[in-house]
Amino acid sequence: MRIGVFVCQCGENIGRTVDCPAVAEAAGRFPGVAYSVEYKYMCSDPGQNLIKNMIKEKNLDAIVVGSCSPHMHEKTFRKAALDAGVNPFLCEIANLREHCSWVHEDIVDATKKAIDLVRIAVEKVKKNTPLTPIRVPVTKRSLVIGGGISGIQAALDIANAGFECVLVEKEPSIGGHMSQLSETFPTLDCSQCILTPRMVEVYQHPKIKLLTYSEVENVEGFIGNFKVTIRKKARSIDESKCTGCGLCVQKCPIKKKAYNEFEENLAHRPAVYVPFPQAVPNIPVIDRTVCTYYQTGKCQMCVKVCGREAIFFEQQDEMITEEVGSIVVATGYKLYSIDKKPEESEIKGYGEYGYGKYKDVIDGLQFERIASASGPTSGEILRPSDNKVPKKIVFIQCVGSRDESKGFSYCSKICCMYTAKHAMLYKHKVHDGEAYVFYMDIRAGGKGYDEFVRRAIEEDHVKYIRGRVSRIYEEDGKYIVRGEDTIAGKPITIDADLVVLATAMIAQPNAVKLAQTIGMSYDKYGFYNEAHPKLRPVEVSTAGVFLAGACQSPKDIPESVAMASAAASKSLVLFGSDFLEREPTVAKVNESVCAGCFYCQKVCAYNAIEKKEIKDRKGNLVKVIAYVNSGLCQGFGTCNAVCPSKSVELIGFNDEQIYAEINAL
Amino acid sequence: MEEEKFEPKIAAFVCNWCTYTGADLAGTSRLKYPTNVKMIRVPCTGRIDPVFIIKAFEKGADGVLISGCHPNDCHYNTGNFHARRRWILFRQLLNFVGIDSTRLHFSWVSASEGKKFVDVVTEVINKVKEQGKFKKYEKINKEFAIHE
Amino acid sequence: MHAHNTHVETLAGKIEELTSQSVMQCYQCGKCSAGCPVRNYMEDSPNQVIRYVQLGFDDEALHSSTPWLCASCLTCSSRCPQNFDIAKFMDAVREVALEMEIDVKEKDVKKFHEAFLNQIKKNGKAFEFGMVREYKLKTLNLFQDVELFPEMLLKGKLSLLPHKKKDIKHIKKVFDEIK
Amino acid sequence: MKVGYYPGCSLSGTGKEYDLSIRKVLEKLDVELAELNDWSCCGATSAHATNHFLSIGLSSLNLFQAQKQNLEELFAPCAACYNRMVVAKDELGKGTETAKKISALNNGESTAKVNIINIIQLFEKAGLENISAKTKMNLKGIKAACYYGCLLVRPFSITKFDDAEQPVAMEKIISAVGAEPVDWNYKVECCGGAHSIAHKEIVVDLSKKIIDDAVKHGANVIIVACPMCHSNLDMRQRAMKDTAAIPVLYLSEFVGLALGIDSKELGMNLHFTSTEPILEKVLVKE
Ligand SMILES: Cc1cc2nc3c(=O)[nH]c(=O)nc-3n(C[C@H](O)[C@H](O)[C@H](O)COP(=O)(O)OP(=O)(O)OC[C@H]3O[C@@H](n4cnc5c(N)ncnc54)[C@H](O)[C@@H]3O)c2cc1C
Ligand SMILES: Cc1cc2nc3c(=O)[nH]c(=O)nc-3n(C[C@H](O)[C@H](O)[C@H](O)COP(=O)(O)OP(=O)(O)OC[C@H]3O[C@@H](n4cnc5c(N)ncnc54)[C@H](O)[C@@H]3O)c2cc1C
Ligand code: SF4
Ligand code: SF4
Ligand code: SF4
Ligand code: SF4
Ligand code: SF4
Ligand code: SF4
Ligand code: SF4
Ligand code: SF4
Repeated sequence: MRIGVFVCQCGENIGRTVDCPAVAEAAGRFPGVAYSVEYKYMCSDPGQNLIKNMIKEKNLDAIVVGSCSPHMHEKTFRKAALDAGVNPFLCEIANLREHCSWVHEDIVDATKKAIDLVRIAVEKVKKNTPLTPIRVPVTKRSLVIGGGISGIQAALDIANAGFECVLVEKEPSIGGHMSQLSETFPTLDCSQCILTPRMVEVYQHPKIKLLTYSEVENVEGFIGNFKVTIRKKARSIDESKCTGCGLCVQKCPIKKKAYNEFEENLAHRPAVYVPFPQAVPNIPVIDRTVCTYYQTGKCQMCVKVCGREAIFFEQQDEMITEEVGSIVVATGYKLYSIDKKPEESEIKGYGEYGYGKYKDVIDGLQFERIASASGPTSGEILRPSDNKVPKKIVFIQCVGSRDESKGFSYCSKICCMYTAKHAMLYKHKVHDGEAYVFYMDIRAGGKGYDEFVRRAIEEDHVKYIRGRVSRIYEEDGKYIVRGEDTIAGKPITIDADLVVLATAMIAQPNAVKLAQTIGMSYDKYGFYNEAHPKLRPVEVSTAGVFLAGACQSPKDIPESVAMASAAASKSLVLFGSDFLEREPTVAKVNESVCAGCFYCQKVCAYNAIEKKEIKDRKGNLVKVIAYVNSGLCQGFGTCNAVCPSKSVELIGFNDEQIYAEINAL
Repeated sequence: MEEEKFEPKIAAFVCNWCTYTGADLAGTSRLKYPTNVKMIRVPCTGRIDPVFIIKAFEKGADGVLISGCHPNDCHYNTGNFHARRRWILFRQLLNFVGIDSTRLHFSWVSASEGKKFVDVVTEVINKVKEQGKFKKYEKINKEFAIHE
Repeated sequence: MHAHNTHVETLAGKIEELTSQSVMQCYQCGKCSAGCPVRNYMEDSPNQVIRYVQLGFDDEALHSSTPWLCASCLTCSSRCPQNFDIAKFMDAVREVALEMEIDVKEKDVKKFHEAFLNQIKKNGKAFEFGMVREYKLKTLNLFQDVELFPEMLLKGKLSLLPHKKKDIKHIKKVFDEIK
Repeated sequence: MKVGYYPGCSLSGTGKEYDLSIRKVLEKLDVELAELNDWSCCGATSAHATNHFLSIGLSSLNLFQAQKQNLEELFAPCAACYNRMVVAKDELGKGTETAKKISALNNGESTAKVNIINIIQLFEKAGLENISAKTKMNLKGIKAACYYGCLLVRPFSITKFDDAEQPVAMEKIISAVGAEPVDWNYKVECCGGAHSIAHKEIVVDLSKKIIDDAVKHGANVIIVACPMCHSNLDMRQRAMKDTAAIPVLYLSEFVGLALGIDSKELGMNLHFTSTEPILEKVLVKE
């Protein structure tokens, strides 16, 4: 074999701590290496041309590139090899940047290690064999999980491009948090007014299959070929008969037993309910935990009034399977709230603010409902305890976020903006009122955002005080807010009528479970991880799965929508071809030695190992051996590790190849 | 003194999706750790055959680190479960062939845990430094280990 | 204020040594000051004292009355979002100030602590009467609280002789260590 | 039940009645106290305020003494002592430089195993049901403001006791004996603590706010669990202008009253602010 070694300096990135000429020189002396060279930027066009030219000129049949992580440029260099006529799988990468120059400081040691890394790669490539990528067909349908603005946008983009889409929403209606908002920054347009038409469009779109009150239970398969099981929870209403007349809702005698989740518990709802008037679909559900019929067997008032005989008490959850080629995850966020604190969470709460104790210490979404024209106060700013107009209102930012001790250390990104919006909405409605905002920094980095905050300060005279509040307590119907103005260096006490805490956006409580179902990674807070923070922000490391919206990190609506469209277009890229090429790193059974013990079958998580009957020429069964369905095999190689007779090998990572690496250590 | 100069050789078998990427992140974040460790990338910890480890010791490693995704986060759903189940048995095997099983380290490092990767690697290196050079590999029953 | 302190031996460094926490942890949110019960008696707020140390204005921190007015109530430490133990920080500032023999503003507080500790050193237990007597002599605050004494004596709350620890050598050892 | 007892310096002086009432009440509740032999001062505020080593060192002496006596549990009635000892134990456990130095002074003794408890935890151990069952008096008309002060609940990361901001453990005891705890705002505000002598004006000011808030919320008694809080709230009432007099009782005195112990035996005649108004409200159970 004639191997070429190409050592990249990455400008200064590798060159600063690794003596690249020395590495190239040492590599040139490895057995089997016919040529070695170093260059400033291997991934640049001249760099790639260097590789291609040398392959031809020096008659190379395998190459090793010492550069950045294979996760970065393996594809680039495999392509260069292919262009020059070398099988792309005869190209190996030695990670000299992420695993060497960037993590070490001593030039001598780092250079020594770099030489070792190149040697390991050279030994590996010697054992590589030419491979051809596997072609699999693509199912040109998509699954979108979560029906907030992100999911809605992604579904519409995919459907409008002409592909089918299944939209799964766990609540009875789509709309997500945006449907709860009053007006939206930075333009102050009405949230419902811009959202409702989109929700209706989803409902009516011939290419969108909408499954509300449903959850994804299981995901099998892989990019281009996912098989998804969805649980459609029983609404206790026959969707095909219900006309959404709302009579059942009006007549249900249970009025006060359940809090209205949509109104953030500021109001009650009946046992049979539609989450909000503009809900899509406009079909009620029965909350079995409070309905008299389910509790005692009596009532049935709804049955009596429903002219369509749509009430269906015996309805059961239904399992639906869908085959799709891509998945867009758009499950959004939850607001940090002490009442709904996620189980086993580390959150310690804000006892010093009386959060959870005082009715008039509320969170951001509760304020949205109070400010909303369709909310419990019809848009009048009234405080929950006594329905009076608050004359002094205090907003506190960074509650639950940027707080190592009681919450989460990240910045929740949008609360500076929504607080400015809240203060502004308040001032617009209560002209003689006073609004104070306690903040640590104002983070308003978006188009028109800082101008928006300045408007709140300059035009609406909202008083911004830089400092965190330490304590709130009630005294004679007022809330005594004790803070410190760290700019003036003076303590400050405000007797407020209403306090709004700008609590953090946090991950959905079931986020981790869904991640595990799909096979996505997530950060320590439960937000989903993108494949690359800069270059692949809407993909996850599992191919064919894309992210949109606040499930990835706190986001506002414009960002969520942009990300949704990006995720949709990534799906569409996939649907652009009928077949998909996959890495040929799959398992293969050596039929002549396989003993048919099927240990391998037990450990294969993808059901890729099947039984194959070997018959002699007369048709008599000789033996039953293992066979790998390469369409299903994902190539993680446990079969290889457990096979007692080493009859199954993982191509690209077989024993021989790994031993070669170990030997070179 | 000889002890002080001893620079151990650590072989790390890491899965492509979590720990290898976590190590990438350590690099991208410019965190620092000693050069003693060299990584062999496998698709999943489930791919790791116990024999690899014996081989590594035989080839002069003073310590071995195995690191993959956290339980439940395996890129391949259950690969790392199989791996873990087998390790329990494997430790006994190691002792049997005369390798001090405390030289074998396991950890979970996810793609987002660059800092943890550095901590783990540094800790393993320090531990092995304390233990000193691994000298027993001559004793290993070669027949058992060879699979070439 | 003075220019940046360029000594290697900065106050920040000493405090980190004494408390195992870096003053850089503090992000100056002011929550500590906002909840401090004695904030209104302080010239510098607690977070300002931390700020002085962060920036190397060591003299300002060492001469500030704030650490001496701090009542060690731990309100700040228990609420700091950055898990910075401010009370411990204040302890350390005082400790360094004493060590450097800074002429502290709050002399009475300093004298009170000295008087208190002297009693422990002598008796192994706090002896209120002895302590108050010493404190009064030190501060010449002879008449403060005299109205309370007769009643205290009557109620048996002020004993004129100290309760003594029998075996006092361990106490001595601890005190010897800090000389 | 047997528990180690570290009275601390104040309990033989200003906090005399705390000691008296504790001993009486625990006798009734069948809790035996084993006083720590030849204990010494924990160093209080003055030690940690001026020298970290001194404060940990002084407190540790008592922890090691407890170890010598094989005590599993050490009860420290004074909130400040409790706090200092819990903190010292934590530091020893962490094996810091200070801890190492202290260990060297104490024959290599390095960690303290003894569990340090405050008076609320002691009553919890004795059993609220037990206390309830033994209650002889009717305390129905009594509205109690439970004052925790600073040091009982903080720092939460070390004390791990109740909620640092909205504690309720003391209220549960008050309810168990049939009195009514009031909801008020100054439960965990500081009274000025050790500044009583050097800065009397601060202490009077802060304590006045506490008392005013308790009165405002309808309390007719304040319950404390610390001799320093007691002397600041009880003794300093005379120096406060425009403040209604309100009795300040130790938790042990209050429970003692409920169990039917004579107020004099509990030392309630030793207070500076008269306890008569509260005694009038204590009725025999029918
Ligand atoms: C108080 C407040 C005020 C705000 N004001 C503004 C503003 O003025 N302007 C602005 O731009 N942004 C504002 N925002 C931000 C805005 O709410 C978000 O940017 C936006 O809602 C994110 O949309 P999303 O679709 O990603 O998530 P979500 O709106 O949270 O939608 C996620 C959907 O997925 C569903 N779901 C979750 N898990 C599952 C599952 N496992 N299976 C199926 N379905 C699931 C949920 O039920 C929900 O319907 C505000 C936020 C808050 C808290
Ligand atoms: C000092 C500095 C540091 C930064 N550091 C970071 C960082 O650490 N991390 C990070 O994420 N971001 C960083 N950024 C931001 C980053 O540079 C931008 O986000 C990114 O470059 C934007 O890419 P773009 O393609 O939109 O625009 P550009 O990079 O500006 O590319 C626009 C291209 O369009 C060409 N063009 C312009 N007009 C025409 C025309 N009429 N016809 C044809 N071609 C045209 C231009 O020549 C140019 O090549 C930094 C920016 C600055 C200024
Ligand atoms: S190939 Fe990788 S290491 Fe080389 S210049 Fe490009 S990015 Fe840098
Ligand atoms: S279930 Fe019947 S009554 Fe209720 S909304 Fe539907 S059609 Fe109307
Ligand atoms: S049966 Fe249930 S849902 Fe129907 S009206 Fe009665 S309580 Fe309401
Ligand atoms: S966005 Fe503003 S309010 Fe929200 S966490 Fe960040 S800085 Fe605090
Ligand atoms: S484990 Fe090996 S021998 Fe057994 S069936 Fe699978 S491939 Fe054949
Ligand atoms: S590599 Fe083996 S175990 Fe893994 S998916 Fe393929 S056949 Fe199954
Ligand atoms: S509360 Fe903590 S972070 Fe905030 S200013 Fe005080 S010490 Fe600094
Ligand atoms: S410990 Fe000191 S600085 Fe902190 S709140 Fe109490 S008195 Fe103020």
